[in-house]
Formats: sequence, structure tokens, C-alpha cells
Amino acid sequence: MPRTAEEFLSPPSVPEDCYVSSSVYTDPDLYAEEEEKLLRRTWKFVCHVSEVPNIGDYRTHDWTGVPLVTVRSPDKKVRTFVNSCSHRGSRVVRYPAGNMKHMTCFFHLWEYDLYGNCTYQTRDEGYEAHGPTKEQAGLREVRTDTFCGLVFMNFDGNAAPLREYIGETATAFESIFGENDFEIFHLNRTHMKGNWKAWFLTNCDFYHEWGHQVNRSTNLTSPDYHDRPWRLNHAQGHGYTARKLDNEPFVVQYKNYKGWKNRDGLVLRGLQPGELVLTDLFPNTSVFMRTTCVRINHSTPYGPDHTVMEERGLGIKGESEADRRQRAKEFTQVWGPYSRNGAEDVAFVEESHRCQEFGANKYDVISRNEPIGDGLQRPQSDAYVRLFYDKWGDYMGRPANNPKNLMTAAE
Amino acid sequence: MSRNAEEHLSPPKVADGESYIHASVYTDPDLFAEEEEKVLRRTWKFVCHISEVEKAGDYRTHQWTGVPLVTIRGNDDKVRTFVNTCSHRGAKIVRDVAGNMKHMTCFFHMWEYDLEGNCTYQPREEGYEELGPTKDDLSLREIRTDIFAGLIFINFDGNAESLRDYIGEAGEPFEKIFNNHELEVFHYNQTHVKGNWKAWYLTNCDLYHEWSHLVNRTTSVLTKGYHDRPWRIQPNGHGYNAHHLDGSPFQVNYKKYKSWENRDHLVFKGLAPGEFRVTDIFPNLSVFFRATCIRLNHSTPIAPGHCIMEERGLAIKGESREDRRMRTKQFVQIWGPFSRNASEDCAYVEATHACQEAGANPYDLMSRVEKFEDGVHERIHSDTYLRHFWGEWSRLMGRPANNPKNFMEAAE
Amino acid sequence: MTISDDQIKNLIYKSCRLLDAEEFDDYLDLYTEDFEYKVTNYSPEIKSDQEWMDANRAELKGLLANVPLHFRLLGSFMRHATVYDIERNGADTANALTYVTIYYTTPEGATSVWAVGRYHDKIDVSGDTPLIADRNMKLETREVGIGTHLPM
Amino acid sequence: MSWQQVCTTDDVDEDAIEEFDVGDITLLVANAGGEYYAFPPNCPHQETPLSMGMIEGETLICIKHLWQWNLRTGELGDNAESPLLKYEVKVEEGAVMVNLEKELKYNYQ
Repeated sequence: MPRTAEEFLSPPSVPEDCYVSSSVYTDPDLYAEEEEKLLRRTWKFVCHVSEVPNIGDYRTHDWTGVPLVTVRSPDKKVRTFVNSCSHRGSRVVRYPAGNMKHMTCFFHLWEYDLYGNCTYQTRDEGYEAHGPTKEQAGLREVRTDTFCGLVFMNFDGNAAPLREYIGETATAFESIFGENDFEIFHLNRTHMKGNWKAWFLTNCDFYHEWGHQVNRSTNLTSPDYHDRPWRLNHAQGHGYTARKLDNEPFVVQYKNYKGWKNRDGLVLRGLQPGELVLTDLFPNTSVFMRTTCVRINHSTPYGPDHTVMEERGLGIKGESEADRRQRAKEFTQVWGPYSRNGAEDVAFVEESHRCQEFGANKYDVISRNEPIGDGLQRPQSDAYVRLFYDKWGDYMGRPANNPKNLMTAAE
Repeated sequence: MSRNAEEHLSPPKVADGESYIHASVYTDPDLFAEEEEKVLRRTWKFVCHISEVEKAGDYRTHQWTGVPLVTIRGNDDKVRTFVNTCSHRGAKIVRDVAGNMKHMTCFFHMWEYDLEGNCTYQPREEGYEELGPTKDDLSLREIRTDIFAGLIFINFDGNAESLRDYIGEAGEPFEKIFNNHELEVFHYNQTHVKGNWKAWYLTNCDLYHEWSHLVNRTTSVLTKGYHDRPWRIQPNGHGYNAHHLDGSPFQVNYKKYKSWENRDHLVFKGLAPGEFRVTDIFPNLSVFFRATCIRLNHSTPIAPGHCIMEERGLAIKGESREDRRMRTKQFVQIWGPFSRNASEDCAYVEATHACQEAGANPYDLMSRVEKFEDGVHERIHSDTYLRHFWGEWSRLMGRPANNPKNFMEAAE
Repeated sequence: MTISDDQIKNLIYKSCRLLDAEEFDDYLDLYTEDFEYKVTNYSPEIKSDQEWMDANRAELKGLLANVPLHFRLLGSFMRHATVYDIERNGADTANALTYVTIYYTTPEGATSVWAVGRYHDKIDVSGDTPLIADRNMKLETREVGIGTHLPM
Repeated sequence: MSWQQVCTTDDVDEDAIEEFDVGDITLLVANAGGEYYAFPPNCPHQETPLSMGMIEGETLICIKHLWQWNLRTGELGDNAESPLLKYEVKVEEGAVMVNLEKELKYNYQ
């Protein structure tokens, strides 16, 4: 029986933590609040250390619209600065990546060293009367920390340290990252018309593997697919799926997809042939491992309906050309703009946004429940998505199913 | 030492506690709307050069604060400006950028207006006999227009002082020279800039940024006496710098830039060879002299973070083809979309806006002071004109430029 | 042996490729000793043609030598050209009309059409290889972003 | 290795600066009013190439921040905040000889 307007507009008949109001994806006020209460309060992934190996290597990026530059200073420490000159605010470093000995603002040639100190003011006698002096004109430094070669930053100077923030979820990838000398070999950025949370949650909602031809044939055909429990970090809002209950790896049958072979060679140290380990770090970073390659994927919001997804591929530093080529081949089978799943994931986000944007769909149902024993849930339950929105609610001080009391207020 | 969040967000440590502005003056939509009403529709705004509307019926369409306008020379040789909208149902009447017309026809219902703005024809006029209005009450809204040294200006405020009084002594560096010749526009380009119209205008006024242009470093900053020119601050927010304190002209050394020659030939009457002058007319027009070239540059606001920069080059009417070509060559060396400096200036404004837009840098410093020994005049790399501009802006807005919306008091 | 149309076309295509790659010395070798290079367009605003770049060999050489010192637009240009017409006049010169689309790609990888225009070239075919004696890049596009120092 | 011939006098025009490699040392030779001077390729301030600089009389000017030095006396000119390192130079029958005992480097390198 199709639903009437009235049924359609009232909340789904599921518990309150099992649905979300679509306004979390579209409402500009909530987005502005997110920037303040969530995005500038949590640790944000920047890049992999292999992108800034030498002194002076830098990456520019931005977060909540603020241009930033992350650079390895002469003391080998990786630092992040607001990429804006203290004089008239121009962006200083303009290129996506490179190496620099110092930072020159091209507008009036002011100089900064790689510690953020202002080292040169052109014709500085002009500042004798009113100042500011060089000492008062340093760049704004933003807290930066690295874990397992992943560089993170945090606008909130008082937040808990990065290691503590990741907490027990580190067990999903810490040993593997420790045993392999990773370097980046793939990067793509995709602009999409949709909310940053919708993108992140495609990496956390394994129920949507039904939407991928690859995952249907190589994953869902294996009966033990469902024997991997979600390992949820309730304190920090992270989660991962790795080994099954009997501690055996879940092995992906890549050969089930026409033209592919199983991944028995080039297996990363710490993983078994075909093994799949998927980690999601609140609020927006996923570390996926498919036996021979690692995918780091995160989303940068530019507005409620505009997100840039950034995707990195990690291989082994110094491996032969042939090995690297095979690893890259396997990476781009599943991930990347010309892969089997890349376009599909972006389409899922954009098509959902298309409806949420105009209120065509008021709610997002996340009520799947698949217990596996001693309080754990199977991968295709919505357990993690519920945890994500529980955490979102904590930071925002608003329930995700009714963030602006839409239901009580006259809609 | 780098700065922490608290230092970064608190006002810069400048001795007078004032020589900075709050970046919201460039990005805040409310301030932008208020500016339109209190600044942009209260001051004289440059439209074009008289050579662009030379004969009766020659017109030029443009817009100011979003209002479509048309400036046209009437049959009585008088230059007028009208709001470019039909009195019937408001369609834009004149849609071309420039041209000549005997009268103005609204394409929508074929209403006609003459060059003095009178409504002269309505199809099936009998339809208005019962309820009116009649043609006499339907003429176009005329905007006050006046000319100074061949430059056409308009002012939405009918009660404002005259154009000549408004410009005052700021006309001194260019009025005589403009009147020494019959000039015409030979170069025109406009550039959409992702930045605020004031940021663009103040790039023209901030000579300290000559350090960033390779051309200016080599041909000007290195030239003896470069710093011996005082800023001449004028009322109404204008200012100019031309001669040194001792009255001698500043002559640019163009041959210091690889493959260029000095500008000793084709110099405008009243200028010395190689002479450089710049006049900044509040709120948005800069008049540049580079010996053989005249540049008129102004910025039209579209939105807080979007403006259109318009650039005109003036030359002598009727000069020989060779002279015109040499003058053009020298103009496009420095100005125009393929010149050495233009893309650099646009990049500065856009790079600055990229940070201010997101609050990455809440303040904009203007604390440079370089006084002459007389303790009165200030050298050209001082920020004295920037302080003067923002003083005038604050006066018209009734808001301090360093804290326009009481950000500092209100919880940020 | 007279110079074929194909040789003229290859000369014009090579001029685009070398400029894309910013191999300025080789680019200048494609021109005769006293060539003239212009970028022009028609401005409806002032109802006249106008020149936005006008350079001879010494001036273009000076510009291209200084480009690295200038503060430049980041990203890259890619010129796509198609020679539409070659017309011989006498044994020594030919005129070529080439349609050009210039794509601009930001460092972040976003590509857009920067400008479209036409090369009006006078080609010197008196030697054994063709050389450009005169180039007028007549632009159709007049809004060219923040502008550039480079010839088109 | 000490005195080496780097170039001949007519390799460097008046008021010009040319770059030369001798072994693995890269250096510049400038001709300021007929006098020859040799110094490291980059500016003492930062890595701006001095080969792009300008010669005015006896003064060398770096093109970025317009730091200036008197080549003959080594005196700091306008804007300069640190000295220019110079190699010993002597001209013998048209050959420009430079004492390359030790490659000169600035502390920021």
C-alpha cells in the first residue's frame, strides 16, 4: 500500500535512534554549527607522511574553508599553519604540493620560516612607529600529530591527543602499518553534489555492498561474509570490521568477477591472501585494506551540498616497477574515478541528495539490526551508522532524528 | 614564534590601536548592502570617457549597485544618464553594450522614449485614456550626470555637492594634461575578479605592493628618488602622488626591464619623459600616467566577493598609425589581460579574498608609517592613503572599519 | 622544392605544442628574424579593434626570459588548433587561418575553456623549412580570467 | 685545486652576469665596468638566482628583494642585510682566473 502524504511526512515507525532527519544533510544552519562544534573540534586527516618526507616538503589543503599548509620543518616535525599572511591576509603558499625553504608572500614579499616565524618585512622601518614587529606577525599554527604515518590536525588546541582520540580502533591497522613501509602512489579528488556525512557513511554502510556488482559477486557470495562483527569504539565514534568471530580472515573471491584473479601475491605483511579489513574514523576518514593495497579516503565539505572526496592509494616504498604496476592495477579495479565502484558510490550520494535537497525524502532509515552474539552486530547491520549519529548528536547537542525540533514545530 | 588561536583572533598589536581593518568589510553581505545605500549611491561614480559618447545618440550601457543604466548624448549635445528600465513593465530597454540610436524603443510593448528621456509613443494609446497614466508622467528616471576633464561621472544623490567640488584639488595631477589634448579610448578590457571591489581599488592605492611586480622593482623601486614622493591626501577620500617633495617629476627607468626602451617619445604635453603619476578618486577610480600612456581603472561591485575591474587606455585622437601603435605597445606592456602586471594584481586580490572569505585572517594591516623629515608629509610606501580611504568609508558608513559590527564586543 | 601544406600545418601545430610545454627558445626558432606577434580582438564597448599584445623578436624574447621571475597564474594551458585554410600568394609567402581553442587546467586538475580565437598567420615559405613571419591571434573571447603573461 | 680558468674576458659582456661550472662548483662571473668578479649563484638572503640580477656601475642588485652590494668594496648597499661572498679573481691575458680553493656557501643552504 503506498503511503499517504501524512504517513510520508511523519517519522518512520522505528525507534528514535534508528532514523535520521534529512535536514542533517541539507540545512545551512546545521552545517554552520557543524563547522563550529564538530569539524573544528575533532582530528582531521591531512595526508600520509610519504607526501612530506623531506624537510621543506609541503601540502596545501583547507578545512571549513580555511586555507592551510602542512610542512615538515627543519627539526623534522610536521607542522600546519593557516595559509594566510599576517600582513593583509593573502594566501601565501599556492601550489597543491612541493618543497620550499621558506614561505614568501608574493603580495609584499614578507617572509616566514618553516616554523611560522615572520623573518622578513619588506622596508621594515615603516613599522617602527605602529608595529607590528616581526615577532608579533608569525603565522597561526594549528595542532598537528601523526599516527601510523597518518598526519592529522585539530583546530581545537584543548582536544585529547590523537593517539587517545583513535583509541582501541588502532588495533585494526596499527600493526599492518607498522610492518609495511608505505608510500603514496595514487591520489584523486572528486567534487560531488551531496553532504560530507552522506559520503563518509557510504564507507560505513556495508549493506550498500548490494549496490556494487563487484561486491555482490566477490563478497556476498561467500557465506562467511556475515561472520565478521562490527568492532565499535563507543567512546570516540570509530568502528571497524576485520577478522571473523573465529579470528579467521574474511577472504574476498576476486576471481568471481569476470576477468579478475584472486589476490594471492603481493600480500601486505600482516594480512592473509584475499583478506579485507575496513576501518572508519569519526568524523570523515576511512582506511580500507584489500590484501595488496591500502585506500585512505576522506571528505572535505564546502557547504551542506558540496563535498570533495579525496582518495589516496598506498603501496610499498622501493618495490619493483612490476610489483607497483600490479598493485596499482588492483587498486584501480575497485577504487578511483575509472574503477568499478568509484562512480557508483558518488552516484549513491548524489541521487540521495537529489531527493533530500527538496524535502522529497524527510527521513533516512538506519534501523538494520543483525546481532551475532555477545552484543556484537554483523557487518550489514546499521550499528556503526547509529553510533556515528549518536556521536554527531553529542558534539552538536541535537538529536539527529529531530535536530531542529522539526517534528514538534509546525512543519 | 607562530601565533595560537587566541592571538590570531585578537586585534593586531598596533601602537595606535586603529591602523587595521576587520576583514568583514570585504565579506559581510549586510555591510555590502549598507555600502550600496550609504557610499555607492552618495558619491560620484565614473562611467566612461566622453569619446565613447561622441555624437548625438551615442550611448553606453552600464550598471551601478545592480541598477541597469544608460548614458547617452542628446541631440542638444548634453550627456545624460537614465535608469535603463521601461516605465511600463520595467524591462531593460537598451540591451547592447554601446552604439548609436535616434530614440529608445522598449522591445516588450514597443513604447518609445526620446534622447531626453521623455516617453514619446505608446501603441494603442487609447487604452490608457480611462485610467492613465499619460506619456508625460512616464518619462525615464534621470540620474545626475556631470563631466570633469572629459571623464563622465554620475551620482544617485541629487543633493550631493557638484562633481568639481567633489574632486577638488585631486584633479590637479590630470585635469590640465587631459585638456591639453583631444583624447579617445583605444583600449578596453574588463575582468571578473573573485574579490571585493574595495580590495581591487586599494591594490591600485597600495604602492607598497610595487615590491611584488618584477616590472616595478626593476624600473621604479630601484630608481633614485623613488621614495622621495609624498602622498598628497585630499578631502572626500581622494589622494594622489606625482612630483617629489622638491617638485621634480618621478621618471620611471623602463629600459631596466629586459628588451624595453625608456619612454622619451610621444609623451603627453605636461608630463616629463618617463613620468609616473597616480590619482585615486574615492570610492573606486584610479587615473594612471606612464609618460606615453593614460590608464583609467575602476571596480564595479557585483557581490561582496565579486567585482568587475574595467580598464581603459586613452590616446591622442588623430595621431598617426605608427604613433598609435607605439603608444599601444607600451600600454599593453604593463596593463591589459596579457600584460606583465595585470594578472599579478588580480591574483593578489583573489588570494587575499580566498583567506578572508573563510575568516582565515580576520584582520588587514595598514600600520606602515614613513614620514619625511618635515614630520608632515608621508612617503609613498606608507599606508597613509589606506587609512584615509577607510576614514572616509567609516565616516559615510557611520561604522569603524576595524570593528564595523562590534565583533570585538559580541561573542565571536 | 616547394613547401607543402602539411609542412605549414605541422609548423603551426608545433608552435602550439612548444608553447604548451613552455619551450620558449625552440618556439622562437619557428619565427623569421623580424616577425611581428600580436594578440588582438574587437571590443564592442569601444566599437573598435584593439591590441592586447604586440611584440617583435627582442620583446617576445625579453618577455619569455622574464616569465619565470614573474608571479604567475598557476596551472597549465593546452592549445588545440585546426588549420582551416592555407592560401598561397607568390612563391615566398602563404597565409594560414587556424582555429584555436585554449584549455586551462588548475593545479587541482579542473579544466575549463580559457579562450577561443583564430591565428591569422603569414608564413615565409621561401626557405627549405617554413617559418612564421607574422602572427595575429584574433581572440573571440575577451574575458580571460585573471589574464596571463604568456602569448597565446 | 686553487686557481682555475673559469672563462675568458669576452665571455662576459659589460654589465652582464654569466653562470659557469668548474668541476662540481657552480659560480657566477660578473663584468662591472670592465672589472671581473666571481660569487656563488644564489643570493645571500635566499635562493633567488643572482644570474637574473642586475649590474649598475659597481653595484650588484638581486632582483627579488633588491638587496645590493658594491662588488669592488663588498660594502652592503640598499636593503642588503648580509654580505655577498666573493671568490678571489685575477685576469691574465684575457683569461678570468678564480681561486676555487673552497666552494663558498651561505648558512641557509
